[in-house]
Amino acid sequence: ATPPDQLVIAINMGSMRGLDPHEANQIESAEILANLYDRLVYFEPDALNEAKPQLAEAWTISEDGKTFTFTLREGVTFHSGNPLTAEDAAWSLARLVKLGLAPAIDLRQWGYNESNVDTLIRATDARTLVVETPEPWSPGLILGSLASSACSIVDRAFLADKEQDGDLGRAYLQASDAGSGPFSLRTWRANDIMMADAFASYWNGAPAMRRVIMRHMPESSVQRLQLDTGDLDVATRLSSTDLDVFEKAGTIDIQKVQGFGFYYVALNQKDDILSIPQVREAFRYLIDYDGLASTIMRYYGHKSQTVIPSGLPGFLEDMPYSLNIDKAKELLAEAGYPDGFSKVLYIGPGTPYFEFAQSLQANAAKAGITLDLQMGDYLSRFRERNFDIFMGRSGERLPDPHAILQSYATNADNSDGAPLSGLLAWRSAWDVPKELQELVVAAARETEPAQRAELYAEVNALYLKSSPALITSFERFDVKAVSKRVSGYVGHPTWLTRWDTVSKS
Amino acid sequence: MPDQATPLLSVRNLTVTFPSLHASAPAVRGVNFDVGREKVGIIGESGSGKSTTGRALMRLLPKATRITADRLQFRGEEILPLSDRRMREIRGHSMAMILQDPKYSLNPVMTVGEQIAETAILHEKLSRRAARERTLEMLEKVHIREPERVMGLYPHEVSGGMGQRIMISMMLITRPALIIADEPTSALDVSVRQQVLAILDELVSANNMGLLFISHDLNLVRSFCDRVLIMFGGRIVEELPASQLEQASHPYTRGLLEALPSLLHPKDRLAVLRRDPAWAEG
Amino acid sequence: MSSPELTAPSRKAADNPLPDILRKIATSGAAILTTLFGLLLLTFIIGRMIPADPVLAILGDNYDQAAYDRVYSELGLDRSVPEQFFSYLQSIARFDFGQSNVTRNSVAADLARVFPATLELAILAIVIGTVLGVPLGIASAVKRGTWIDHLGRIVALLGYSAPIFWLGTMVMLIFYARLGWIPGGGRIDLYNDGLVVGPTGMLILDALLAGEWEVFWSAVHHIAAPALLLGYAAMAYLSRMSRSFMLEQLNQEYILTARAKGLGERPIIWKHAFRNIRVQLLTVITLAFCGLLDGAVLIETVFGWPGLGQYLTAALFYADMNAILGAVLLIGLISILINLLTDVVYRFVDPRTR
Amino acid sequence: MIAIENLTISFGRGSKTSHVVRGIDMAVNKGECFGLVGESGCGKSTLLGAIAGRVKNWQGAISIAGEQVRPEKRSHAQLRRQQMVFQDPFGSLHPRHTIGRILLEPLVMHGIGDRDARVEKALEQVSLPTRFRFRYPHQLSGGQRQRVAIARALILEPEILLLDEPTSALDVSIQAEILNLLKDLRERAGLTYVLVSHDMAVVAHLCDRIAVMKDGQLVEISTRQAMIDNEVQHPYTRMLREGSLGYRPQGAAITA
Amino acid sequence: MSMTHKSQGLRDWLLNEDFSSPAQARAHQAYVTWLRFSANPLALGGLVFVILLSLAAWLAPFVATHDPLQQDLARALLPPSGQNWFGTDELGRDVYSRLVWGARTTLYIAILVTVIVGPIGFVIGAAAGYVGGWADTVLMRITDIFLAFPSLVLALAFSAALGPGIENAVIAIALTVWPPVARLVRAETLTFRKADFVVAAELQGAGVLRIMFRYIVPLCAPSVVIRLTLNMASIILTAAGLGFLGLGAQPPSPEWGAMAAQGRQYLLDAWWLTAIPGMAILLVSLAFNLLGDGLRDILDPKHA
Ligand SMILES: Nc1ncnc2c1ncn2[C@@H]1O[C@H](COP(=O)(O)OP(=O)(O)OP(=O)(O)O)[C@@H](O)[C@H]1O
Ligand SMILES: Nc1ncnc2c1ncn2[C@@H]1O[C@H](COP(=O)(O)OP(=O)(O)OP(=O)(O)O)[C@@H](O)[C@H]1O
Ligand SMILES: [Mg+2]
Ligand SMILES: [Mg+2]
Repeated sequence: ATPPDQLVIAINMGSMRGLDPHEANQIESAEILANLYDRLVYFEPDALNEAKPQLAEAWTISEDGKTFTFTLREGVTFHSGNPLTAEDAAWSLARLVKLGLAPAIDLRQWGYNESNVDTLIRATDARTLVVETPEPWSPGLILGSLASSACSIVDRAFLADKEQDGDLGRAYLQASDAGSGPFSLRTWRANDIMMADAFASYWNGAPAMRRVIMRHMPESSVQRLQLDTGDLDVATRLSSTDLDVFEKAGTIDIQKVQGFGFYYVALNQKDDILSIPQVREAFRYLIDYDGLASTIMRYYGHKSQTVIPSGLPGFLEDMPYSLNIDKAKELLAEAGYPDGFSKVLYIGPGTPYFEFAQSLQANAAKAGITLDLQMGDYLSRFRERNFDIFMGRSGERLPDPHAILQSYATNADNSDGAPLSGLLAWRSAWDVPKELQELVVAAARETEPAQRAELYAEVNALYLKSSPALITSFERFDVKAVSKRVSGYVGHPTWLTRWDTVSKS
Repeated sequence: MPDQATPLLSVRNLTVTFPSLHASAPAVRGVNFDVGREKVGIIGESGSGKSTTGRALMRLLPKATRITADRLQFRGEEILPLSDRRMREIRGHSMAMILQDPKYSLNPVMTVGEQIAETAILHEKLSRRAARERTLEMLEKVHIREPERVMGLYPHEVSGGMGQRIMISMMLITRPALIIADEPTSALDVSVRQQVLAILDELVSANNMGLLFISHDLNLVRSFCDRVLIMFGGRIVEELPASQLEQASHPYTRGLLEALPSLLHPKDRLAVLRRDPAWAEG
Repeated sequence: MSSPELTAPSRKAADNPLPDILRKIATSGAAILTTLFGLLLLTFIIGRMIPADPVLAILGDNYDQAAYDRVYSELGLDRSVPEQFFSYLQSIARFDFGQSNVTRNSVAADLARVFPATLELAILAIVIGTVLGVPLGIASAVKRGTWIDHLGRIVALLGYSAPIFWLGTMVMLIFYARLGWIPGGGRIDLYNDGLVVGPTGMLILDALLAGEWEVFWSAVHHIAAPALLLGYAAMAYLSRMSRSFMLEQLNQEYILTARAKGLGERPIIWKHAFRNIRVQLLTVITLAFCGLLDGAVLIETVFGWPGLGQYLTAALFYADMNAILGAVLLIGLISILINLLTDVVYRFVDPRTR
Repeated sequence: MIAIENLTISFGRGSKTSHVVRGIDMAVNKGECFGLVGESGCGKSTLLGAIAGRVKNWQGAISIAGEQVRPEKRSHAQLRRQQMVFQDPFGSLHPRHTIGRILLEPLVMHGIGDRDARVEKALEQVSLPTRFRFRYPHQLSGGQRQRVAIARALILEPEILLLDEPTSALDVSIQAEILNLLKDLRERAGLTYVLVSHDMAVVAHLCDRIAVMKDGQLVEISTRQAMIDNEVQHPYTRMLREGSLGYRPQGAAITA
Repeated sequence: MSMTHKSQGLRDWLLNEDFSSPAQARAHQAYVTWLRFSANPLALGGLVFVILLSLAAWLAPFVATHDPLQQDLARALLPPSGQNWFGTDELGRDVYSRLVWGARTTLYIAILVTVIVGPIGFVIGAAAGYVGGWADTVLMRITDIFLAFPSLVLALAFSAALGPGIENAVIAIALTVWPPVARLVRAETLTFRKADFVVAAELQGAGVLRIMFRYIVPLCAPSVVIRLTLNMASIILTAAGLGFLGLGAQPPSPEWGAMAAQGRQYLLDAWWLTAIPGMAILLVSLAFNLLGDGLRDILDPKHA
C-alpha cells in the first residue's frame, strides 16, 4: 500500500515531451507543470468564470479592458531560493512568446509577438506587472490564458546559468524544474517515472504530501489491479469495463473531469461526396449515441451534439439526432448516393476511438457506406487536409467557449496554404458560414458577460443547424479513479490539477 | 607361449540381429571361431558382417541389438552376461580395438597426448604425470620421433599414418591380451601401410597378444596373418591357415581369389564371382 | 624416402605469418565496416519512411504554423535527404544519436539508461536458458527415444511455439492478478526506486555492490517472471539445438573409440562429445541471445519493463526518428559485436580454427 | 591422342600458392590405356581434371585429338570428346534423378536425337537391364551405379575415357566385373583410357603404359611388362610395386 | 473382397521397386515418403491440424456461427456459452467466428510470406553459392546486414516504416525471413557445387542455369521445404507479435495477435479475449513445428 504521505498516480506518459512549461503541450505534462510552477491567477475547477489570485495578490483592469495591472504576492521564493519578482513574471511570459513553440499560441492568439511582447508586458517595479493587450478582448479570455500551464512563471536568474547557445534554458528545462510551485522535481525518466518532493517553503505552506510519484502505466488492467491492491492512489487510464467494476463495487471514487472539448468526426470538405450537406447530415444519423453512451462512452463523454461544453455560457441541451439508419439512407439517396460509397476513416490508437470507430463503421456499413479503418498516428494527415474522415477529440487550456468555437467554427481563409492548421474547421476544409464566424468574433470582443452568454447561445444553435463538417457527438470527459484514502485530489478541466490540496487518511 | 590349449577368445554360434522395421535376417549368423595368441584375419565382402562380429565381441553395438551366442568367452569369462561396469573394465584394458580411419576415430578437440593418457589413467589409475611418462614411452614404441611435441598436437595436425600409430599406442598402452583391428590400414597409402603394419606386428608379437585383423584386402591378410576366416552373408564359410589360402576349397573363397587382379600373374579376364545363395545357408 | 609424417597445414602456412594475419584482420574489418554501413543506411531509410510526422509528435496538436516551421528546421528536415544521411553518419561517428523527441533527452543518454535494464533481463534469461536447456538437450540426445527425450522435446516445442507475449500475459493474469505472487510490472518497487543508482545500471548487480538487500530482493522479485519466460524461450531453442548437435556427435566414430577404451557414459558425454559441441553451442547461444532481444521487445511491453524494447516500441509509436534509429542501430551493433566476440572465442575453444 | 607439355597447375594466390602439378610432359596414344599411379595427394586427380576441363588454372599446353585446348572454356565438341568416370559411385549420380534421366541429360545438353534408343543402348553396353531406367540410384548396388556412370560417359560416344579410381570403392568381386567391362568396351569401341589408381595390380591389369607420379611430378613412365618383371628404375616405383603385393615382414621400413 | 484385392494390387504397384514407367517411380517415391511420414504420429497430428485449419479458413463462412464483424454492444464481453462458444468481445462480436475468420488472416500472411521468400531466397542463395566470387561476397554482405537484426525488431522497424496493414506486415516479415533461407540455400549449394554429379554435368557441357535449376535446386528443395515449414511457425509468431504491437492487420479484420492484444485491456473480466486467440496461435505454430520436424525426419535423414 502507498505510504500516507505519498501520492502515487498512474498515467500514460507516452505522449509527454519534456517538462519545459513553455514548450510542453500535452495534458499529462500540464498536471505536473501545474504543481512545479505557479501562475499569476488560477481558476477553481468548479468556478471556471472567476479568476482567483495565485502569484498575483490582486489586479486591476483598465476601462478599455486592454491594460491589466497585477500586484504580486510578497515573500514568494523559487525552489532555488531566489525571490520571485515581477521581472521574473514579465520575462517568463516573454519567453513563452519568443520561444514560439506550441503553447505560445496561448498569448500569440491575442496578438502578442516577439517584437511587441517586451513593451506590452513589463514589470514596473518588483511587485507590479503590467500586461497590455494589443487588441481589445474580453478580459476573461486574457485571464483564462494567463492561468494556463503555458503561462507558468520560471526562475529567470536560475535559468541564466543553465542557458546553452541562447536557448533561454530550454535544454535544461526538459527534465528539470525552475519553478515556485508546491512541489519540486526529484526524478524524471521519460516513459517510466516522475517523482516530485514537497517544497517546504511554499508560500501557501508546505503541502501534506511529502512526495508525489507518477508512474507510466499505459494499461488499464494494470492500473486497476494496483488500485485494487492499494499500490496506487489515482488511476487515469481505466477502460470503461474496469471503471464499471469499480463503480459497481463502490470501493473507489470515480471523478469524471470535464475536458473542455468534444469527440468529433471530421469530414473532409475537399471531398466531392463528403461535402454534400445531405451526406454530412447522414453521418449524424449513423452514430449510435445511446448505445455508446451506455457502454463505451459511458465514462469518457456526455452525449452532446452542439459545440459548447456544459457549464460554459451558451451551453444548449438540444439533442435532435439519434441512430437512424433509414433516415441516413434517405439522405444519402437525396444526395445521389443511394448505394453508398467507401471512404477511409482515420483514428488515433487506443480506447475509446477504437471501439467508437468500429461502431460507426458497423452502422455506416448498414447504410451502404464502407469505412476502411486506419488506426495510428494520423494527425499529420489531418493537418495537411489529406484524409477522408478523421475521428478525434479536442481539449483546450482556456476555459472559455471562445477557445472551442475558434477552432470548430472559424476559418478565415479556406485555402490550402493558409496558416490556420491549428483550427479544426480549416483542417476539415470547411468553409464555415460567414454569419457563424462573425458571431464568434463578436462574442470574443464583447466585454459584458451577460451579452456574451447570449451571443454564445446563438452561436451554438446556429452550429447545430449548419450541418457542420465537424460532427460532435460526445462532450469530452477525462476519468480519474481515486482511492478512498485520498481527499482533495480534484481533477481540473484545463488539466491544472493540484496536489497541494491532497491529504490522505 | 603359455596356454595354447585354452584360446584367448572362444566364440560359438554367435548371432547378431539389428532391430528393424521389417523382420530381417541377422547380420551375423551362427559364427564359430577361436583366437589364441596369434594373428587371425577376417575377410569378406562389404556387408558380410566383419565389423559387426568384431564389435559384438566388445559389446559395442547399439543397445537394441540382439546378440546371442552359445559361448562367447574371453579368457574363460562369458562376455554376454557381464555387467556394464565389468565390461568397461575389460574394454581398453584387456581387449582393445583399432578403428579404420584415424581422421574420424580420434577426438578432434583433444590433444593426442590427452587421448592416449586417458586410457592409462582410466585403467591403471596412474597419476597424470605417470600417464604422461607412459604415453611418451608408448609413442616411442610406435616409432614417433619428437613424441613430446606430438603429444601436444591435435588430430587434424597429424598425417594419416601417424594418426593410426597414435591410435595403436592409445589402444596398446595397457597391453591388452586381444586386439581387434577393423581395417586399420585401408585409409592409408601403400608406403605408410607397410610401416603401420610392421609396428602392429612388432608390438603384438613382443607382448604376445592375440590379434583379430579385419580386412577386405586378400593379399594383405594372406601375408600378414597366421589364420584366415572368410565371411559371407553373416557366416564364416571357410577357415584356413593363411599360407594355404591358395588351396581354399569353398567356391566363394575361390571366386574371390580369381577375381583379384594380380600384378605378378596377369590374367586377360578376371573371373566373375557367381554367388550361390546356398553359401549363406550352409 | 621420407614419409609424409607431419602434414600440419596450419604450420606450413606460417612461413610468413604477419602479413597473413594483417590481411585477415583487414578483410574481416572491411566486412564489418560494410555491414555497419549497410546497417546505418538501412536504419536511416527506415527512419525516413515512417509515415508519421515527427514535428507533430513534439508539438502536440495546438500550435501555429511558425512553431511548426521552427521545429521542422530544428529537426533538420528542411535539408536534402543525402545531406541528412551525411550529417547522420557524421553524428553517429561522434556517438551522437541526436535528441529524442519523446524524452527530449539525447538518445545516447536514453540508450545508456534503458539498455542496462534489457541487458540485465537478457543475461539472466540466457543464463537460465543455457543452464536448463543444454543439459536437457543433451539428456534428450543421450536417452533418445525414452520418456525423458519425449518430455524434453515437448517442453522445447511448446516453448518454441508459444507466443511469448501471450505467455507473459497469462502469467500476469494468473500469478499477479489472481495469486498475487509476482509484482505487477516494472523493475523495482516504487519506494525502492532511486535508492541505488549504480555503476552498471543493472539493478541486481548494483544493489549487490551497494549491499542494499531490500533493493536487491525487490529487483529479483520483479525480474523473476520476465526472465524466466524469456529464459524458457531460450531454453526451448537451446535444448533443441543441443539435442541435435549431441546426436550428431554421438554417431561419430571417435565416440566408438572412447567406448572401446572402456570409458563410461558420463566421461564420454561430457569429456568427449560435449567438448566437440562447445563451439556450435556457443554459436547458438549467441543466436539465442540476439533472439532474446526480440522476445524482450514483447515481454517488456507485457511486464512494463523500462528497457530497450519498450523504448523502441514507444519510439516507433510516436515517430521518434532519432530514438528508433538509435535503438535499432544499437541492437544491430550488439548483434555484430556478439558475433565478433564468438568468432574470437571460437579460436580459443576449437583447435581446428586456431 | 592426348599430348601434354610442361603442364603446371597451382592453387591459391600470393604466399599461399601451392603447385600441385609441376611441369608434366606426357603423351597418350590413340587406343591406348594409360595408367597413372601414385600416393594420395600427389596430384593425379588434378592432372586428370585438367585434361577433362574441370581444373582451369593450368599453364602449359594440352592438346586432345590434335586440337589445342584452352584452360578456361571448351566448346561442346571438345567437351564431348573425352568423358570422365569418378571414384565414388555414391556421389557421382544425382540422387534425385532416375537412371533414365541421368542418361538423358547429356543427350539433351548436346541436342542429340533418338534419345530412347540411345539410352537403351547405353544400358545394354554396360549390361544393365533396360527397366533400370526408372530406378533411382539409391536402389542400385555400388557396382551397378558404377555401370551407370560408365554408361553416362559412353552415351556421348567419346573417344577418350578418363577413369579416376573407378573401382577403389568397390569390393573385389564387383571390381572384377567393372574391370572386365572396361576391358571389353575398349576393345569394342576403340576407346583411349587414362586410368588413375592406387592399386598397382589394377593398373597393370588394364594398362599398357604406367606413369608413376610423386609430389606433382612424373618420376617414371614404365610399361606393364617392366612392372611384372620388376625392371623399374625409380625406388619410389619399386616401393609402390612392393606395397601392392602385400605385407613384407621386414623391420626395414619402420625407421623410415 | 475385390475392393481389398484392388487396393492390394495398388499397394503392390506402389511398393514394387521394379518400375515400368517414370510415373510409377514418382508414385513410389511419394508413397514411401508418405508411409514413413505417417509412421510419425506427432508429425501426422501437425499435418492434420494444419489441414483442418486450412479447411476452416477456406470454409469460414460455413464454419463460423456468426458474422465476425457483426457488433452488438448490448452483448459485449459475454463469457463462453452455448450461443457464443468462445464468448463475445468488447463490441459484442462472436469470438469463435472471429477466430475462424482470423485463421484466414494468419494463413494468408504465412503463405504469402513463404511464397515471396522461397523463390527470393532460392535465387539469391543459389546464385551466391554456385556463381561464387564477387557475386557471393556482395549477396552475403547484404544478407549479413539483414541478419544483424533480430527478426522481430527488423520486422517491427519495417512495418512501422511502411505503416500498418496486412500487406505491409507481409512485406516487413518477408524482409526478415529471406536472409536465413538464402543462407541455407547457399550452404546447401556449396555442398553440392563440388559434388561429382555436378562436375560430371559440367564436364558434359551443362550451362549455369541448367546446373542450378535441374541439379542443385531439386537437392536443396527438401531442406528449404523443411525450413519454410518451420518458418511458417515463426512467421505466425512474428505476425502475431506485430499484431500485438498494433502494427499488423487493421480493424475490423480479425487477426489473432491483435485480438489478443485488444483483449488484454479486458483481461481481468474477460480472460477469453486474450487466452483463446493466444492458444490458437500456439496451436498453429506448434502444428507447423511438428510438421516441419516430421518432414525433416523423412526428407533429411542426416538431421534425424
Ligand atoms: N547399427 C546397425 N543397424 C542396422 N544394421 C546394421 C548396423 N550396423 C551394421 N548393420 C548391417 O549389418 C550388416 C553387416 O555390417 P558390417 O558393418 O558388419 O559389414 P562389414 O563386413 O564390416 O562391411 P564393410 O566391409 O563394408 O565394413 C550390413 O548389412 C549392415 O547393413
Ligand atoms: N581446389 C583445390 N585448391 C587447393 N588445393 C587443391 C585443390 N584441389 C586439390 N588440391 C591439392 O592438390 C593436391 C593433389 O590433389 P589430388 O586430388 O590431385 O590428389 P590425388 O593424387 O588424386 O589424391 P587421391 O589419391 O587422394 O585422390 C592435394 O594436396 C590437394 O590438397
Ligand atoms: Mg566394416
Ligand atoms: Mg584423386
